[in-house]
Amino acid sequence: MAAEVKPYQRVYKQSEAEEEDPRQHLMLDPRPREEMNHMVMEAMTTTSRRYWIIVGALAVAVAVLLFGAWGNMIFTGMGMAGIRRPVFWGVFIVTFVFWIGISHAGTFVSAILRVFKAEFRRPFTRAAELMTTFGLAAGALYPLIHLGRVWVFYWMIPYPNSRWLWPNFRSALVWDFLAITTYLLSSTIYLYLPLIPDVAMARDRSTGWRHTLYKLLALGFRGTEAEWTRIRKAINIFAFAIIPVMFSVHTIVSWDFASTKVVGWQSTIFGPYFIIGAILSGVSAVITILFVLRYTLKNMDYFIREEHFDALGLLVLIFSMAWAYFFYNEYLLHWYGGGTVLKQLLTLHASGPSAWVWYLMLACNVAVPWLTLWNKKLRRTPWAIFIVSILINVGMYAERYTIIPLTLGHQRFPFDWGEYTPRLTEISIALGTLCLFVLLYLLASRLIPLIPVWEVQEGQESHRLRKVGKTQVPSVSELE
Amino acid sequence: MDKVIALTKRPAFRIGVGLVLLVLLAGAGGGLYLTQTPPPQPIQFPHNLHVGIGAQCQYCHPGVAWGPTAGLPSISKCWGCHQQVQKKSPELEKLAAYVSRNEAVPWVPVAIQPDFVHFNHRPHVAAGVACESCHGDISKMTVAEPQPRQNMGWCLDCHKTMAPENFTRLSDCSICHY
Amino acid sequence: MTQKYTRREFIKLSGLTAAAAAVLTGCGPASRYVVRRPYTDMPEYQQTGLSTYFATTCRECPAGCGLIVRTHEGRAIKVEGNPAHPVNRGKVCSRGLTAVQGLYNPDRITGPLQNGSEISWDQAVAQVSEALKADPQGVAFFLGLAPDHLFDLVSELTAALGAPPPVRYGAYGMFDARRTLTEAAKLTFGVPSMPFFDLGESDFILSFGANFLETWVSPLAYARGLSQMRRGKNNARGRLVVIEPRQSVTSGTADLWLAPAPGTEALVAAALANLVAARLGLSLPDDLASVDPKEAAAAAGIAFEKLQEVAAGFASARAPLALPGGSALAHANGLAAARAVLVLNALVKNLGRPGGVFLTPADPAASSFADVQDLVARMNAGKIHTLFIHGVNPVFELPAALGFAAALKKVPQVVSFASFPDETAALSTLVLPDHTLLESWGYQRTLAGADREAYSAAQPVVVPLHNTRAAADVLLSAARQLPTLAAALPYADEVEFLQARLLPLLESRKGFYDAPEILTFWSQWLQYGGWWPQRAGLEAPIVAELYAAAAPLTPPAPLASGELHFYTYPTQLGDGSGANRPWLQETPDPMTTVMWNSWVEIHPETAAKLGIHDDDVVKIVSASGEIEAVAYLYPAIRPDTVAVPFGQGHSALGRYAEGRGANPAALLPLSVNESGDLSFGDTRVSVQPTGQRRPLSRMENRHGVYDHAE
Amino acid sequence: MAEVTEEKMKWGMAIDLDVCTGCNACVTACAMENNIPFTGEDESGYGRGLHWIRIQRYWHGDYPEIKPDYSPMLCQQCGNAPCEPVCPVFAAVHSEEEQINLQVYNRCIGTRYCANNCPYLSRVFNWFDYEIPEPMAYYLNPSVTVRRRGVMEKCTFCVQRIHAGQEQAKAEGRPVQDGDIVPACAQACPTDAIIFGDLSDPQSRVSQMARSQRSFRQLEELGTEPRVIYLKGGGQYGG
Repeated sequence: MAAEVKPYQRVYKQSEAEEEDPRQHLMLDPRPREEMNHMVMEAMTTTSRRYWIIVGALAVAVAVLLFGAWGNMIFTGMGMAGIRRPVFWGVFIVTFVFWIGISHAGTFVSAILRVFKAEFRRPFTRAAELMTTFGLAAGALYPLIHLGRVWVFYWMIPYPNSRWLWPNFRSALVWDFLAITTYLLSSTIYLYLPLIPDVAMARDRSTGWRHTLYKLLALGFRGTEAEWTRIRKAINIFAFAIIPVMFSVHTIVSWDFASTKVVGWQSTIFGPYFIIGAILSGVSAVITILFVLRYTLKNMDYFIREEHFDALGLLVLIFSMAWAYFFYNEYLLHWYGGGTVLKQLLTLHASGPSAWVWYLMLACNVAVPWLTLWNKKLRRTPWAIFIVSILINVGMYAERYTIIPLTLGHQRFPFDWGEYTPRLTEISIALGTLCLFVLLYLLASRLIPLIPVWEVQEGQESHRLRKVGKTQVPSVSELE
Repeated sequence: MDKVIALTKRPAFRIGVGLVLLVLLAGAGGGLYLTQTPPPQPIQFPHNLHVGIGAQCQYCHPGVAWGPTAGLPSISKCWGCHQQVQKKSPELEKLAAYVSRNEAVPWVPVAIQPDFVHFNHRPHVAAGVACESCHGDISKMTVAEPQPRQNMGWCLDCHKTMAPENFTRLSDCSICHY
Repeated sequence: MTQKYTRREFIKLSGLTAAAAAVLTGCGPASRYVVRRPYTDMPEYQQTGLSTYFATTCRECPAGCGLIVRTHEGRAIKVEGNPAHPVNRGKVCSRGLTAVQGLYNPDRITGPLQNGSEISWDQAVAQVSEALKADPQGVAFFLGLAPDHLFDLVSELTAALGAPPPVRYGAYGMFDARRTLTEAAKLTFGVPSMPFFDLGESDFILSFGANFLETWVSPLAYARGLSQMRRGKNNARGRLVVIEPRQSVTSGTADLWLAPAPGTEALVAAALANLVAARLGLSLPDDLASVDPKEAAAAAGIAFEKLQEVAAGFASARAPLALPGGSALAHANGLAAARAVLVLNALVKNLGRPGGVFLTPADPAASSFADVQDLVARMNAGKIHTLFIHGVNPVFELPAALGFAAALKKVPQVVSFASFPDETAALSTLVLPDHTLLESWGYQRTLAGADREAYSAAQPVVVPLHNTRAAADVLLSAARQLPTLAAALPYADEVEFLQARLLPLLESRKGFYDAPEILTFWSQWLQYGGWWPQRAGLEAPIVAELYAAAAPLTPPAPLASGELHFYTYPTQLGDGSGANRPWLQETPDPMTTVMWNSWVEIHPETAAKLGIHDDDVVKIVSASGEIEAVAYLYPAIRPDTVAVPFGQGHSALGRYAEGRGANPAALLPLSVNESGDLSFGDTRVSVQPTGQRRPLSRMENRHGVYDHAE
Repeated sequence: MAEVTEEKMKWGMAIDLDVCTGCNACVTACAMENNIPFTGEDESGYGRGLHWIRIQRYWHGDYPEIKPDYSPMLCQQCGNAPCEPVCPVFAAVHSEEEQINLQVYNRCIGTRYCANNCPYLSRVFNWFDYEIPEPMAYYLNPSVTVRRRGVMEKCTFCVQRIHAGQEQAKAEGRPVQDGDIVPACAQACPTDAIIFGDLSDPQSRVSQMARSQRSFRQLEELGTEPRVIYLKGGGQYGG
């Protein structure tokens, strides 16, 4: 078992070794500016045959699994999915919530850690922000996919029309629609602002179409002091502004459920519970992505180091505990205060035909991180923490699955209880959006600098090793 | 990628794209125009002439007084007058042919609502709405012509201006949609 | 001359029309032929966009309920009940409602067929006329159960021809054991009549297996009676006690359900008669008095205290009433059971009183199963050269052991008048499709569902959809080609025959409307949907031979090991002819909520013993045959009994019926009781799991429905 | 012609469970009146039948004292309906005039949110375009829109009949009387267990039944203000 406590000495030795070599910290391992620029440019421009095969395969997968299945469903009917009375929402909404959850990664890692000046964030803010945007892009498809008549989706948009009709602003779905579009817009801007200096760097080091593209994106950024001041200010404003948007988005997603009359959904704790769950899954997904980047992209082992996995692993552990707290809170109060139907429902979650989903959720979200992530060595073992991060996202998917179809299936009239089985179409569409996400990420990895070079350099410049007595102590100077 | 960019700069490409857009636009415009033109009728019935000599709408379309549909006149109703009237025009000969074959005239309905709109003539006629308010100035048409922009806002607008005191009822969705 | 009777042709101008609630629109000038007329040339009673309503008679079962059919632009839209009709008073059941799905069924036979290939009606009529010319003893008619105009016409025809009278039988008669009931009425009251039971005025109903809410005799009339009884006078709610081995809709609605072992209903009735007689201080005939109530209760597996409770309630009620139903009568001792039940009524002196038993007007008696056996014997002996079949699907409805399909092969000319390609039509040499009920003329005597003598009128509400022709017209045209018959049947067509038959009604002057001559009478007859007297009134029975010797009251033999009682009952699919109505299939069965299939009801304890789980496919084997069907663990059936609904298991009848479920007729024996009715209640079966599983399509959740906390 | 001014109606239904036999005639009647498509064995078994009214049957007790308990379940036409606020496009909307819940098929975009939020589970969804082979489509009721795939539908209290009844009364210059308007289920119900009428008229049959001591409403504790009133069965008559 991973929980087995290793001899204390070894741990001690390791921390000793860490002290011995401060250069294992990225911030204390500076390289010349030009070399770093070159490393990032190289990572961006190097493509292998394998890369194009994967991109091609993913493109086909997106076309077939996502758009093919979706198109077929549009022309045939929603019945292609396994949803039924009383489970009117199934895998589509589960996956929707999942992607919206994933999209919390970027904002959390980038904005909150930026605001709190957590230095370890520097090399992977961009990777996380990209996850936000692409996760949202994948997730935002679902409100369309799950519509029975997607061809009239624009009726949800407020615009003056000949019918004298507006959307119903009392509906949580309209809030959702507005919140997601706001978040998509603001997270894209937030991705773009810190990108400008890097794009400018790339512009100066590329030719051909890349040069044209980067010239366009860099908006004429030359790196003058005035430009730096303004971009820093803009990033700062956005970092603060996007945090409430992020909280509101997942709160509103939770209100889709919490504001209804569905037994098991009516819960005042759903807002924070969903946010914690989203951050848990988002941060785990960042670990997953960083692992993949480190081993597939050139020069990444310099930027993404064990210390980053270590720090993110700690975050995951903390959020897993917070999630457990919310889960316990919600469960306990439902158990004590809930009526007959709610008790029946909780019993069925834990012992019904789909109880394995419930146990999978608890195992992946609580047992796995608690048993592994306290261990620093494990946290610093990339493949191990990669597996844990995947398991947590499986657990979070199971959580949403429990909350949506398994709860809808057992409502107030036992006569009408119904078991839901996902069908090929919805599984295919769910996988299709995963492929879409990966495809977008793969393409983006060759189009924009995945490492915010200026941020890393800024960090390295502000870090110094100072000798205090016998030991060397890293010190950070404030730049702003 | 560079090749693609170069391709987009060639005039032939740009003209081609322009042509495709033009065709699409023309198609859309033509489709819209077609929905607004009267459909071909078996007989070029001159409404203007009949209204001109003082025939009342309800003489041939009596259904408005008691039900949802106005109805179309039977050949016996047409013939009731026209066997007395000279029949020199080719259109009247067509009518005579239908009568001699004892066949109904396959009129094509013009003023139709979609399936999910339940319109009833009777209350409108009872409330004193003139036929021209919806069907246009029939005295200037030969065959009936579709009226443009008869959409939901148009219905609601009239309901609101004509009977503001009854607007709660007249704007109830179920008045038309069920 | 002949005025034309018109219907507007259907055109696609839907969507902008709303219905008007004009009930009982007159039906235009009295006439007989329906013709298509163009949309713009409408009859004066029809307005564009407004619906027209026509009164007619339901023929989905033999009860003869009155219908009002809404038609719109020449299409039949919706079946509604005729509020004036004495049988159903504006109500209508699932079967009647789906009549339009019969009319517009995509699998109808569209024209006359000979051995599967199309022929003209002239050829068809010539063939029929040819058949009527041959030896009259070799001509046989097999008609459905409804006492309608066609039966009268055929009776006239066979009498004129010198052929044997028509056999009139069907699954309903089999399941209700109607002959046993009329025989018992003859035994007790001296009149072989189908009694009418006045449920509405009663306050204590004791039903022995009469599933009068679903299929028994006249379900709508009796359901209305139950409603009146329950709502009671001055809030005095009446009570319903049902005694039958398997819980049906009727016993589910009952205040008390007692489940006797199948075959012991006669004993229970006799025991109750003893207890009631003791309470009222009356004496009983010897054969009934010899039954010991305690022993009878033990034999039936019912607590004696329960019987005492029922007897006390029955004896002390203001207007008690006992009903003899099919599942009690379809046993070897069925006649004794029926008599015991009628004696129960006689004991409490409810004969001819409100809330009691009445005699219905003399009704041509339906045939018994023994008569059908006789017909089959003649077919097998090669004595029949032409068999006409109308309104019944014997290959499907009769027990497979009877061998009707095999016997059909021995008949050179089998003429089927079926509207749908059913199992019998598939084996017929000549198929001459009749109109469906919404396209045809006719009348029907209403069967024991009305508190007065009533004739129900049928008229076409739409133009015949296909190249079909009324069976009566076919027979009349054929008869006209034979000089002997032409004189005996001097009717030009079906309508003339109907009018001739209605003349006595007009002359009796008993109806609620009067007319100087037949055409005026005819138009009112069509407008009101029939003829009946203004006031209720039926003959009161007189106990002629209460103490006469009766049928023996032998209890059934005990079950052998591994044996179970077998029970079958008609559902909303009726005699099976409803199986091609998709909405009848999709309407859940009231008790099991199963749709689109048949099932085997097994008590959960029995199933556990046999190793059978819910939705397992099981094999049921009787002495006569075997079927496979899906198990439904049914908590409201005796543990020693299994039940299979009747109506599914078609091998023909179109896309909605074919290859669905199982036909329990394969299991039924050929034994008959004293009155000649099939004693299918005595069937014994064994049940084995097959190891397969096939979830039934049901509306209920399999786990949620048992004693949930409210 | 003077139009009769109408009072605000509150359509309501009373279902007397004491005389309801669970026969399902209402289910068929509703389907035939409202153009409800049939879905076939597999689909209906998978909870995709489009029954606007269904009869819930629970079992009470154990053999031999077992008894089914029927409860016809249909849209309760809530005064405070959970389905209405959640619809993003006002397809599920309250009729101020008739005081019923409307489902506007041509506005519905098929989010199915209303169906999740209906505590009575009385909404059904058109999972497909259901094929009705020729000529069976001839019996379709022209007064009721035929729904296409992807829209929600539910019991309308036969609003087409309500409008027809009002229209008829108006044309005849008289107020609507109790019993003029009958939905298909109540019309068919063999035991008259279903009574329909105006709850705002204290003299109407439905109002009288609603005042019965046996009356209760389904899931009343949710505050949905159902307009369908149930009368307890099993002989539990109040004093």
